[in-house]
Amino acid sequence: MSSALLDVDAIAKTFAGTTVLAPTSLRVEEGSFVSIVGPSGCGKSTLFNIIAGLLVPDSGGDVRVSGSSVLGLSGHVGYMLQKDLLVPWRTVEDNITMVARLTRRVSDDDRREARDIATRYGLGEFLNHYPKALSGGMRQRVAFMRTLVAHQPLLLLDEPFGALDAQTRLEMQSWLLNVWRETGRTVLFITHDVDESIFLSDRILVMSPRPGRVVADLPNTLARPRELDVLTDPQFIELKSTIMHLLHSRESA
Amino acid sequence: MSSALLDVDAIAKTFAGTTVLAPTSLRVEEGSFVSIVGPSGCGKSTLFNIIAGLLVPDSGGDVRVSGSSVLGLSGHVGYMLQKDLLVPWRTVEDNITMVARLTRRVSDDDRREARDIATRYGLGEFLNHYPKALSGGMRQRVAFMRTLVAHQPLLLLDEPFGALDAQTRLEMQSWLLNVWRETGRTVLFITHDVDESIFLSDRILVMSPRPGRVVADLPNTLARPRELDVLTDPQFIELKSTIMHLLHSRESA
Amino acid sequence: SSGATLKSVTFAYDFPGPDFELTPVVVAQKEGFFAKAGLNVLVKFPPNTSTTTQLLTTGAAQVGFITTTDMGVSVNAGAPVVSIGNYSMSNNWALFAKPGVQLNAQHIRADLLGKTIFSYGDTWTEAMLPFVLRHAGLKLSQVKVLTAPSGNDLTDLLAGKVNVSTSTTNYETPGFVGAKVKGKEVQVLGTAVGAPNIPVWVYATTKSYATKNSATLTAFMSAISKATAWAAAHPTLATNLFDKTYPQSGYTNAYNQLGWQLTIPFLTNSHHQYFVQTNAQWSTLATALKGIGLISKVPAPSTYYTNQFLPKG
Amino acid sequence: MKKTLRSVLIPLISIGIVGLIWQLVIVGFHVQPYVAPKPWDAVMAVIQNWGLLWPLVLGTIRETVYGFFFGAILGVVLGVVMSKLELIRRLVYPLLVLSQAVPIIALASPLVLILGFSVTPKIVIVAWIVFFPVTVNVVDGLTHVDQDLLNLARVYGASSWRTFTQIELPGISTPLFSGLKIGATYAVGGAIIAELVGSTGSSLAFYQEHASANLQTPAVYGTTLVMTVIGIGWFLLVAGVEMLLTPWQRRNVARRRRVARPAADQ
Amino acid sequence: MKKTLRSVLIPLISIGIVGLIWQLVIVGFHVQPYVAPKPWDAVMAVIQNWGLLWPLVLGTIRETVYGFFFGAILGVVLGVVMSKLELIRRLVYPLLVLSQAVPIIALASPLVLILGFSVTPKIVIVAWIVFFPVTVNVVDGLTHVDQDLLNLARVYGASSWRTFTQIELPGISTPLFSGLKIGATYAVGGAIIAELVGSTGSSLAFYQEHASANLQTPAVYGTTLVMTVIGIGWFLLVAGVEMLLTPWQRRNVARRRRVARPAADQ
Ligand SMILES: Nc1ncnc2c1ncn2[C@@H]1O[C@H](COP(=O)(O)OP(=O)(O)OP(=O)(O)O)[C@@H](O)[C@H]1O
Ligand SMILES: Nc1ncnc2c1ncn2[C@@H]1O[C@H](COP(=O)(O)OP(=O)(O)OP(=O)(O)O)[C@@H](O)[C@H]1O
Ligand SMILES: [Mg+2]
Ligand SMILES: [Mg+2]
Repeated sequence: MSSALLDVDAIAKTFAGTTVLAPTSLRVEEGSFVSIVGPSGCGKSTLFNIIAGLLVPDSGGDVRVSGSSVLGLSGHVGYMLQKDLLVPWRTVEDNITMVARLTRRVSDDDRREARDIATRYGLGEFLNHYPKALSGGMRQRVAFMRTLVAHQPLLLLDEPFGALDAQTRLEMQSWLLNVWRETGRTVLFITHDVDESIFLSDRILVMSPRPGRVVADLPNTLARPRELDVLTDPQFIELKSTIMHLLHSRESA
Repeated sequence: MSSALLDVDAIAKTFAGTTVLAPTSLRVEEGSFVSIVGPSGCGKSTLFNIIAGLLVPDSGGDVRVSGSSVLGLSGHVGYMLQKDLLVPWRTVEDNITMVARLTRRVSDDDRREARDIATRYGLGEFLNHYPKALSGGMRQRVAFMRTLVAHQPLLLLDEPFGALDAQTRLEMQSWLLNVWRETGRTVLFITHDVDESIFLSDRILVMSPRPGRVVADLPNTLARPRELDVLTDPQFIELKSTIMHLLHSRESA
Repeated sequence: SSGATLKSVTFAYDFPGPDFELTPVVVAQKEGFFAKAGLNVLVKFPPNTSTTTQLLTTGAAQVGFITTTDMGVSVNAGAPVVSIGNYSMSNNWALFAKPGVQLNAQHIRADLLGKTIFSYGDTWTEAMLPFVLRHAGLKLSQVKVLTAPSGNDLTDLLAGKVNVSTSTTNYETPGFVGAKVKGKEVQVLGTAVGAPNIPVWVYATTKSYATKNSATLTAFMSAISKATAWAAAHPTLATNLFDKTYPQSGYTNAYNQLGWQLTIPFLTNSHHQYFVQTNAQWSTLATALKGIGLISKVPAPSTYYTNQFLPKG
Repeated sequence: MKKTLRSVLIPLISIGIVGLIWQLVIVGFHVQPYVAPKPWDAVMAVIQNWGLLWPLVLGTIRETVYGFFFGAILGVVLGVVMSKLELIRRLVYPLLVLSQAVPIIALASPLVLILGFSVTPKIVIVAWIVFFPVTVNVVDGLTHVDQDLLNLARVYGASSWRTFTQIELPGISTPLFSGLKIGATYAVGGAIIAELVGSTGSSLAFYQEHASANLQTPAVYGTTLVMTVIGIGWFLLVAGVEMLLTPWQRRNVARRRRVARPAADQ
Repeated sequence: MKKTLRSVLIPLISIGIVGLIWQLVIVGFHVQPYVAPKPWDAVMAVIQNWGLLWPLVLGTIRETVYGFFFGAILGVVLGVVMSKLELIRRLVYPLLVLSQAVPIIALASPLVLILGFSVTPKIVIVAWIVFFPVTVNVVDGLTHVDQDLLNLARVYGASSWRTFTQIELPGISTPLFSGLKIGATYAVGGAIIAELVGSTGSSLAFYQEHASANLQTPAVYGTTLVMTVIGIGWFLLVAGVEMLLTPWQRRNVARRRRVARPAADQ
């Protein structure tokens, strides 16, 4: 038994004869921030779906959270899916408190929290808007807020900031880092932005093209807190070029 | 009368009392590649929707294509919406030929073209898949292919590569540039990736936060074809910092 | 004679489907009585039990088969119809109880007091029931009348849901037999408990058709007269003929046999006459209908009928 | 205000047009009053006999209302159960189709035999007619609820009940209300058929049947008018409730900040 | 293969169970044969009279099929027109509700008077019953078709017809088929009512009506069985067509590369 919060053990997934995810193992220590990068269609979202209990992997593997198997179980992660999956019949405020609404009674505190963060991050005027009246980036922020206020110790974030402009993205990133640091949560983070992956995480997992598997597990020891000037740090640049190289060498993989 | 292909003249949009787009004018010369960057919710997609004829702007403005007004008309642009709007009941191949299917009889040539580009850009094994069995990045690529094979002289692309990894994104970018160069099309391109906007375009329009308006119209004279090393070109770096500055100064805007 | 020279007459029945009371018409068709009279008679069934008058007045049919109560209300409503001959000569409407249950003309009051009486809601029952109640010394509130136009009286009766059902003997009895219940049915004729002895069904036409087609109607009544006599004389053959004509009617031969046999006695009066109508029957009926508020005024009995087309002799 | 006026006026106009055509046919083809009445005579027949009709109308409305509610609830419950349990769906679906393929009259008689001549069998018959379109629409609706939204509920371990109230029920609002509107429209017809199969005392159906047997065509058509008005009213009521309960279908912004906690959140 | 077997077996089992319960009730409660027959007697009544019944059954099926097709087409056309033209919708909807709120019997009689006793009024009545659930579902479905997909069609200036065939029709497949399945189920019942009102002599409905007057309960219930089988068969047919026409609902990958151009693309 290890002390890893999440222990993915030889998980594979085949859809109708096509192997999408080759047997993949990974361990995530409690409190760490791990990014996953990899080419489109390599099985990143599939991996998240399996961890979250939405998909059942091919037999043989196992997923353990805090040591106990959660294969096919759910309720143990906060998961922001790749689609900004807002509930069309709920306003922004109600979408942010949706997780509470799905699991227990929504309290006044929940509401207050939702209103607070929505106001803090630029959606204060849109609390009563339905999702269809939001821009793409606004939808993504609402989905992100919903995931954060679920207060789960393990967060799976699938390209959470893909539709955000640089400035808003920075705000969200620093908010996420704050929450992560202050509440000791564990984060698994899919992104296509290599800078982002280095900027945020302790470890970066690089996946191969379909059938996906982890081809590199790169520790990132850049000191925290990291400011924007970290982008010019030699260690950063080296790490980035390693990752880029791994990603670009895919034809030969 | 000007020789601009697209002439947006004092377009504004108000939703239920809230002005989303301040009166905005812009001209796009035939054959040029113009990027638009701006904070989330500033009205970029709204502007595209108005140009494409999906939304009617507040009275007073006008949109002209090749000199004639197209206000509230449609059929004059190829438009890739921000959502990867695939048709759930069509396979990948049939989604790519969807525009033909919507306007005329689908020819064998259409089919062949669809199969060719899908195969060339990594979707050859998925020609008969329905969209629900695709990854986020694959969906986005299908939507992009559909827009390109519509063969419209004026293309509106709303964050077409947001869900793609670096390598795939590069492939798509160079494909787009090839098509643009070879067929003399005109491209209006929304992106949150400032690097991308500089890498691709002749001009970059920077928009202010809601209510959006164009705060800067920056020509980009970097020589083409641009290789990846352009990222370190001083002109590039200067342009990038100008844009970043404009975007970050939004609080004071 | 060949078909081309025959005069076409459409005959509208009183019920949406065929049953044994149609036997005389079938016999007249199949045994050639109509043809010999120069007629080609086509049978038409109405969409529901109250449309025969409308079939006649709209010209969709020329001769019809209807209850005398329907005649009463039709004339009252201004429909130009006229009865040209009784089908039955007396009133075989009766009250029925489940076999083995007490129902007797002598103590009808006790037998009906507080009981549930089934009615299809037909005008005839509505007209007759007040006579019976008055005879029994009962008020309407002292019995429970169940009206079920789409119900089935026999099932309700046998299942014990109602105590008394109302119908005519020729329809109710074969039903009982078909149900194979033990014991003989218990019935009390309406005429034994105060109901007037007037005919239930008549042949009718419109006034304008009667004026312009006197010969045709005479021929029709003459043929029907012969056919009725033949059918009464050869009940088994006649019923078989009916069954052959309407094999898909859903009725069994046994039902039709019994039904027709039970009909025969009601077709003639005490003078062994068919068809002949009287002022008395119509004024009694009209008075009864006025009594229950179905018609607004009692017209002269001659408004309703004519005997002019009856076969002579 | 103007919109409400229009949504009331236009249907009235269309009913007016029907009345006009009716009037023209009667006059133009010299239709005799005992065949079909003029529209105004039919209306008058209702007004003049209103004292007599009113309790009958009330009776029919009562059967319609109760029957509709039981049918709607049964329809939703059956639909939910069938969409959740494949085996139950396969077992029960043929029976449901059976229940509707059988002519109502054929069913009504045994039902009256079992339940007696009270109001109960009528409510049962109305419910019997109402539940089916609701069930079919709920089953088909639930099997096509957005899988991603269901996944959202699953991720957070939402109970079946909360998944149902928060995701599935609002997710099928359109087909559910389609089914309810169809059911609402049928409810009156069902009540009328049920009344024909047996009533002690009077009923609207029997009033009409009686008028028909007595060639009182104004009363016959007048009664039909009354039944129709009940039906349209009931349909409009359901359509109105749909408008009220699904604001996100028509609005971009919720009407106002809610102060009290809505019941759905409990 | 195994799946097909299951999808046939389970409904049969459920029908078997109903038969068993029916048998138990008859025997257990000593129900007399004139009230209700044993199931096997009902089946025998069908088998023994099959020669007589078969042409009647064929007649009913014919009315059902024609009526269903006309009704379905009318339902879709009306639904489309009403969803496109607000004014038409407001004008016509009350009339549609009216058409269904009026008891069919009340309508059937005048119809038969007008159209005569041919097969026509029966087809009209079946169509009359079938179109309504289709229309309601199509109208509600079309007002909720994915706006983004419609925008896609608009961007490229697709004609109304292509927008309809390519986007709207597949987009409403679920509610459309719900409506069709409801209609299919009602079609037999409608044909039976129509036969009762407008047959010259021989029809399945009359066969039953008279068997009922005869108290031949095995024949009555047997006929009901036959009607039900027609109804279930028709329902299954529509459900099967739905399966065939909407492969994307169940599959991740289209069955195979198409060689011939499908008709929908023309
Ligand atoms: N139907 C609507 N009703 C009300 N507000 C709307 C509606 N549609 C869009 N908006 C608002 O208009 C603003 C601009 O939206 P738009 O989608 O154009 O932004 P954008 O610049 O594309 O942002 P992003 O980068 O996030 O996609 C947003 O604030 C949005 O909430
Ligand atoms: N239901 C399914 N049936 C068949 N194939 C599927 C299904 N779901 C996913 N796939 C395939 O699995 C592969 C991996 O998909 P996944 O969504 O995990 O990719 P991803 O790494 O998240 O890609 P992206 O970066 O584009 O989001 C893809 O090739 C996809 O087509
Ligand atoms: Mg993904
Ligand atoms: Mg946008």
